[in-house]
Amino acid sequence: MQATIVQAVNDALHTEMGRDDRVVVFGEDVAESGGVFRATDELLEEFGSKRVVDTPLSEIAIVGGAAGMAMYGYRPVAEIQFSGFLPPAFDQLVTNASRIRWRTRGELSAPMVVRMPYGAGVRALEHHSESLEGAYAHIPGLQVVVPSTPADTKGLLTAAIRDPDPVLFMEPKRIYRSIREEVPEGEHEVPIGEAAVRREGEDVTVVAWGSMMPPTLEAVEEGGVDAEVIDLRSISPMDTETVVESVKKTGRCVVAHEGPRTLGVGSEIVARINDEALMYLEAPIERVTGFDTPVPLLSMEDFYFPHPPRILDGIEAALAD
Amino acid sequence: MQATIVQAVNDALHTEMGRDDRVVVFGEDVAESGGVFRATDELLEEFGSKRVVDTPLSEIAIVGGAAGMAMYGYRPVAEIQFSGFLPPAFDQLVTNASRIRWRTRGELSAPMVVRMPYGAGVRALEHHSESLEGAYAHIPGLQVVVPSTPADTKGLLTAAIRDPDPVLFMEPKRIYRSIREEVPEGEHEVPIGEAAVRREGEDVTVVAWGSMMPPTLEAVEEGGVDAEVIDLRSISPMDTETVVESVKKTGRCVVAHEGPRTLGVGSEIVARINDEALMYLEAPIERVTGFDTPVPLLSMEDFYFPHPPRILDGIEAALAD
Amino acid sequence: MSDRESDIRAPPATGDDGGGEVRYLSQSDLSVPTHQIVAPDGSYDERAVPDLDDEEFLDLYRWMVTDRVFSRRMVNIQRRGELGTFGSTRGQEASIIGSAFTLRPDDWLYVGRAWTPMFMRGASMKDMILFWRGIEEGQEAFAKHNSQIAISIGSHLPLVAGIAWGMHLDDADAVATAYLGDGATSTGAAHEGINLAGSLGLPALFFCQNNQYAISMPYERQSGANTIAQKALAYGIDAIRVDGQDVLAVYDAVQSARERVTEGEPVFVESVTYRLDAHTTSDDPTRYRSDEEVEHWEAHDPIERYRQFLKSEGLWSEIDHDAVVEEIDAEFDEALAAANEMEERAVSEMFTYLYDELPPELARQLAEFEDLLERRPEMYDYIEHRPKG
Amino acid sequence: MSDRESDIRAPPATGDDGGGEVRYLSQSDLSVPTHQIVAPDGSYDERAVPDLDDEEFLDLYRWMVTDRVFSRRMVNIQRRGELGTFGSTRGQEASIIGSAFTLRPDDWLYVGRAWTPMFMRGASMKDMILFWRGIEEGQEAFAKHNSQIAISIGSHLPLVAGIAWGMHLDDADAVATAYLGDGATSTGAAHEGINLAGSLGLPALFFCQNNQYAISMPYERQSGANTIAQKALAYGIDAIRVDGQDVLAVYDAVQSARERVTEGEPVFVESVTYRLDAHTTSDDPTRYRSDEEVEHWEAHDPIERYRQFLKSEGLWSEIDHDAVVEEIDAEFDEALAAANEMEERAVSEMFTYLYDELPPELARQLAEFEDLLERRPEMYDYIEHRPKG
Ligand SMILES: Cc1ncc(C[n+]2csc(CCOP(=O)(O)OP(=O)(O)O)c2C)c(N)n1
Ligand SMILES: Cc1ncc(C[n+]2csc(CCOP(=O)(O)OP(=O)(O)O)c2C)c(N)n1
Ligand SMILES: [Mg+2]
Ligand SMILES: [Mg+2]
Repeated sequence: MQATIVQAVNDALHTEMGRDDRVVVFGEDVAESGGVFRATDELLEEFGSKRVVDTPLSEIAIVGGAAGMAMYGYRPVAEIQFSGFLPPAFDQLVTNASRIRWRTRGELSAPMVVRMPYGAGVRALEHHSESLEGAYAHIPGLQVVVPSTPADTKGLLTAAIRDPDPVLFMEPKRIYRSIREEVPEGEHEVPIGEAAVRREGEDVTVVAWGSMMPPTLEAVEEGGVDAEVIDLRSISPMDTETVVESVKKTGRCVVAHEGPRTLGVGSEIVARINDEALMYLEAPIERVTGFDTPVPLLSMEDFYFPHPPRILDGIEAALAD
Repeated sequence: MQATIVQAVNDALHTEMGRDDRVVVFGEDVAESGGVFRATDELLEEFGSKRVVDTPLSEIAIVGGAAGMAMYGYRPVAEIQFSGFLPPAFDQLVTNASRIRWRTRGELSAPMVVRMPYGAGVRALEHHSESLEGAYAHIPGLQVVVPSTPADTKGLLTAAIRDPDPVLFMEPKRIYRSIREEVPEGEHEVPIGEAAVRREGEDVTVVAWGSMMPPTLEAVEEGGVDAEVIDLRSISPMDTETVVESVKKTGRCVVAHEGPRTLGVGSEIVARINDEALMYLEAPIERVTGFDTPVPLLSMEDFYFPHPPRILDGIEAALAD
Repeated sequence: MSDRESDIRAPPATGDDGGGEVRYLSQSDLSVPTHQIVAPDGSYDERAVPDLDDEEFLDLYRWMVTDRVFSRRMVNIQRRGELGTFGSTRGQEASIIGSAFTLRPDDWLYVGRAWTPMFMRGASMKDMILFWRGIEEGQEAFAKHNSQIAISIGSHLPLVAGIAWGMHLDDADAVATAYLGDGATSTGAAHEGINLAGSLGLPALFFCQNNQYAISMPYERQSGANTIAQKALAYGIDAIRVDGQDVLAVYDAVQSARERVTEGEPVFVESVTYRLDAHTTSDDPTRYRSDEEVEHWEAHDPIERYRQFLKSEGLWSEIDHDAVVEEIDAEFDEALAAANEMEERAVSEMFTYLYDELPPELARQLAEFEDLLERRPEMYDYIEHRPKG
Repeated sequence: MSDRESDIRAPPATGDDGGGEVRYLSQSDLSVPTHQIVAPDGSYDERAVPDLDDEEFLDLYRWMVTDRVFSRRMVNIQRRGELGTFGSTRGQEASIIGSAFTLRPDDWLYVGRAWTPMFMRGASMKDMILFWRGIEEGQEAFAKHNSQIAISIGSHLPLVAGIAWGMHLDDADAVATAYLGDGATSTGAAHEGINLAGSLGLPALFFCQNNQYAISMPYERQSGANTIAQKALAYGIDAIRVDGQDVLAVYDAVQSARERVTEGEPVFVESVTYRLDAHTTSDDPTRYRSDEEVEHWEAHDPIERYRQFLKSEGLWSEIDHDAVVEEIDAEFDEALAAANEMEERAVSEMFTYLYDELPPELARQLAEFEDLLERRPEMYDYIEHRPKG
């Protein structure tokens, strides 16, 4: 079936709710109205008001409630309406969700998913544009997954729902509807923790994820560069091996992401390449990222996140020396 | 005067409250009882119950309240009792404190300090041992400062209180009382954003901060290494130049910190060295850090944070290749 | 402890139930009156009318119409693509104007769904258009009048408590006011902010517009509490519940509340109202509420009700409604034209307002970016600099 | 909206105050009864005594004594350096035991200051010693009995709401119970968790021990609310306030509450009690409260009061108090000995319980660390492996 990313989210939820009646979907405006992006459309109609629930406006209760429900044996898939509204629940991630298994030495666990649209570029208000995966992936015990294609979205969300541990599932809302591709019908799972090589190449390795994938591929195309393009997909756990092997081959690397540069995921990738492939590097790794500022309000937000020329500039810098 | 770190905190608060009556201290148990570590001892007696205030058990209100009070014109110094209890207030840091100036284009600002003891090793319960500076330093607009000596503690806390923008001041509680040194009487300011070279050397650069400084210096001593030891002091803004210049000289680098490795501050240091001094590196930079797990409960917490032999091991690895 | 002054705190509570059945404290035992002055049918008791002069009565009307016209125009330009998004306040005019009319310039104000109060405090329609177009100068302008708009729901309550705390330290003759919605009451931030004000006795005024919905979520499911006013009991704060379609009642209630607040007691006001339009221009309310319900509330139009009052008072003749609307439309036209004049801003704006002094890393990022924009003008193929949101 | 069932939500509130003065809803109008069965002087009304058999009456006593002895012993071994820190429950025995006595094995329980309930549910004193020694096996053992201890104050309330939500989905014949302190009520997490339970109608029981202090902060300054029970009105949840020094009243109240909860209505119970010892062994309470106050509460010892009751009922003769204490002391000795047997644990424990499957980076960190420990045995000069906390 042909689907966009947001349709793939919806399809994964339909499929998994149909397969496993422990899966419960909740969040603000997800039931009656089907979600502000319609990601949860028709779930209420199909699965009823016990399994598809509108919650009060309370992110702490949504994330902490999901952890409790998961401990009890259900498979909650909670929605945070925009990534800018996850910070109120940061403590529930750090203090509870990520630690249930660890704290009880495996006696209990929290198989839960928190999904949320992230990123700038849809002309929304302040706080609707954040990409703070750098902070979330720093939390031990929390998995962070970011798909970039409709098929992966379905496959990774499915894997996240089935995963025995908590997953933060960040959906690239700027490209929610801009890509349409064939998505497998029925069950479809893509393993967490495995990067995808989107394009093989010899001269430079380019790592990106989520909404940075289309501009990254465009930059490579545009520049006519023989780049190996890796879609990281899982931020945590990270598929270090795929990245490192590629860099060993190319000797050059660029990381493109939307979040702030300092302590962004790009820094961690640089650090891991340093650990395992430093002596293969022929040039500094280029980080093409959002700036160390909040995302500007909508009139200037386009300046904030990397576009193909900026990514290409990074690639050329990596190729230069 | 001879003082420990916690005494230096107290001294800075006394001095600054005496100098500027806009300075107000509050938090849980800071007034009547003088703080669980006595960091705010005698402030109530000296400055009265209007300027030294016990708050309800509410970290969101403490941090957000400090931002509001700062916007209004005061200079709040709020205490979070242990760093593990800052996550509930993460949103007030991300959404408010760090953005007041930016959001209002300088019309308002939030000159506030949030101070808190951080780190493991004092045999406390779960959540009392965190070092999440990696997540906080990722927040644009928030300064993060970590002293390691009594004199710096006084000087940096003074600078933080006087700074026109918000500062998260992380106090290394494991060494709160273990170091005693001469601390200048009266006003004493150490600028934020400048690292200190604790020891000059030629063979390897070792970067650490806070409670990692004593074991780092011990490791260097123990190993008889000609290391340049840098106390970063400010995590954000970071004194990249001092680190980079040193690495250009030594060609080798080790970063030691207590927080989790993935997306810890060590990654950012590696990334910045990559940006500016990659071609000077003769070996991979070693990150000697806490693990990507929560800090174990007290019976095993000593395993978690780096000790001199582990740091020395990192130094020797950096020197090996 | 009921005796908050006793030296030794109260002994183990003495049984006032004589050892009988377990007795529940229940909201069903609570009677929460709703303040109203002008009834839906337009009738009122002369003696209850607030002591305002004719010009003030007329001002209330003009501001309500301003609110309505402004919402209409904004929805309109949004549909034309000249605005990112907008949240209309239609239906809430009495609630918004009646409350904001009581505030003084030294008061601080943090709002959710309420835009005209900014105009009442000196900001311009242009500033508000800029805000909704995502141009930072909007918030800058509001800040000049001790006002701000908070987007993250509930996040401003601790700030307002902190501002009130500052006023308390200052012995300022002013109040810090937070507007919040029914949805906001569920947030931890609101809880902690209001509790702080209650426990320290801060001069904070909480004005909650219960417009029945948080996007699609009806208030009945937002909380088990029948009224929002009763939530104030959790903080030991006094509360007023008021008919939010009755501008005089809202004014009267908030005026009374503001006075108490200046005496050092926070007050919580619940204003029962209704959002007639969509949550924002991106929302489709037909998915979650019936036409019948909306029509029902259309029939309780607050402007209409106030018009009845003005007629009864013989003040209506002093108003040329069409002229008022025309004037506001003209003001809006002018504001829009001025907003459209906005120049593209320098890219450095993204960086320079974050800290008092630009730190080295940020300076480096800015320099790199400026250089890039110069070297790669094709960047502008991807950048929509949106002075119109 | 007071009529939560109406099809079209209530119209703009009709004035029931006849257009008069602004009327405030105030806690001073609230009457919050406190449930008590045995008065401080030991008197009681026969008819109010809960319907328990003799063995159960005696069990209540034994458990209270267990609680007291356990606290005494733990404070003791902490002073000897055999424990990191400990929070004594002395003074709160009636509150803790009366409530926990009502719970069933399928119920879930998340506690703050309350340790004996874990024993009542099947965990051992050894498990509790391990917990306070910072050995993860403690929490593992509690989890086997659907119980956990939360350290971050207030953070467990959303979890408990989530567990109750699971029970609701399951139609389970069980309740999810959260114990919390007076201080915890100020947290945003508690607010959101309780509100969720109230809005969805979840089978959650909130048992708040108002022991008058959050470390040094007296309840009067924790919140402006005179009672904690009244905070339940903010969620539309029914509440009971109970004399926490009267074990029968606590039992009666929570028993009643638990029944209601199983019928699908969350209930909030405030138990008014007092912490006689320090907050934890690291705390010095003389800094913030008077000896006089403590003596006053010592005179309201809950065990003493219950003893009076047992005497009046002719049950006291069935108890050999000294033997009971001796037995508990023996149990503690045994537990301590068993806890002292704890082997040093493998360093891999730090890593292996985080995820179901060890991810590559963590496996790498573990391997590196194990290698290091082998290569550098001097590491152990710095590591105190603390099987005794
Ligand atoms: C913390 C947070 N969560 C979610 C949102 C998304 N959101 C925007 S407005 C809104 C509903 C607000 O309802 P209410 O407080 O009643 O105000 P109203 O819009 O009705 O005026 C939601 C959920 C947000 N802005 N902030
Ligand atoms: C979120 C959080 N903030 C601060 C602390 C430190 N702390 C531990 S116990 C405590 C007081 C708790 O008071 P209360 O809820 O009344 O429980 P009690 O100790 O009286 O049983 C504080 C402030 C904490 N554990 N968690
Ligand atoms: Mg609303
Ligand atoms: Mg307490």
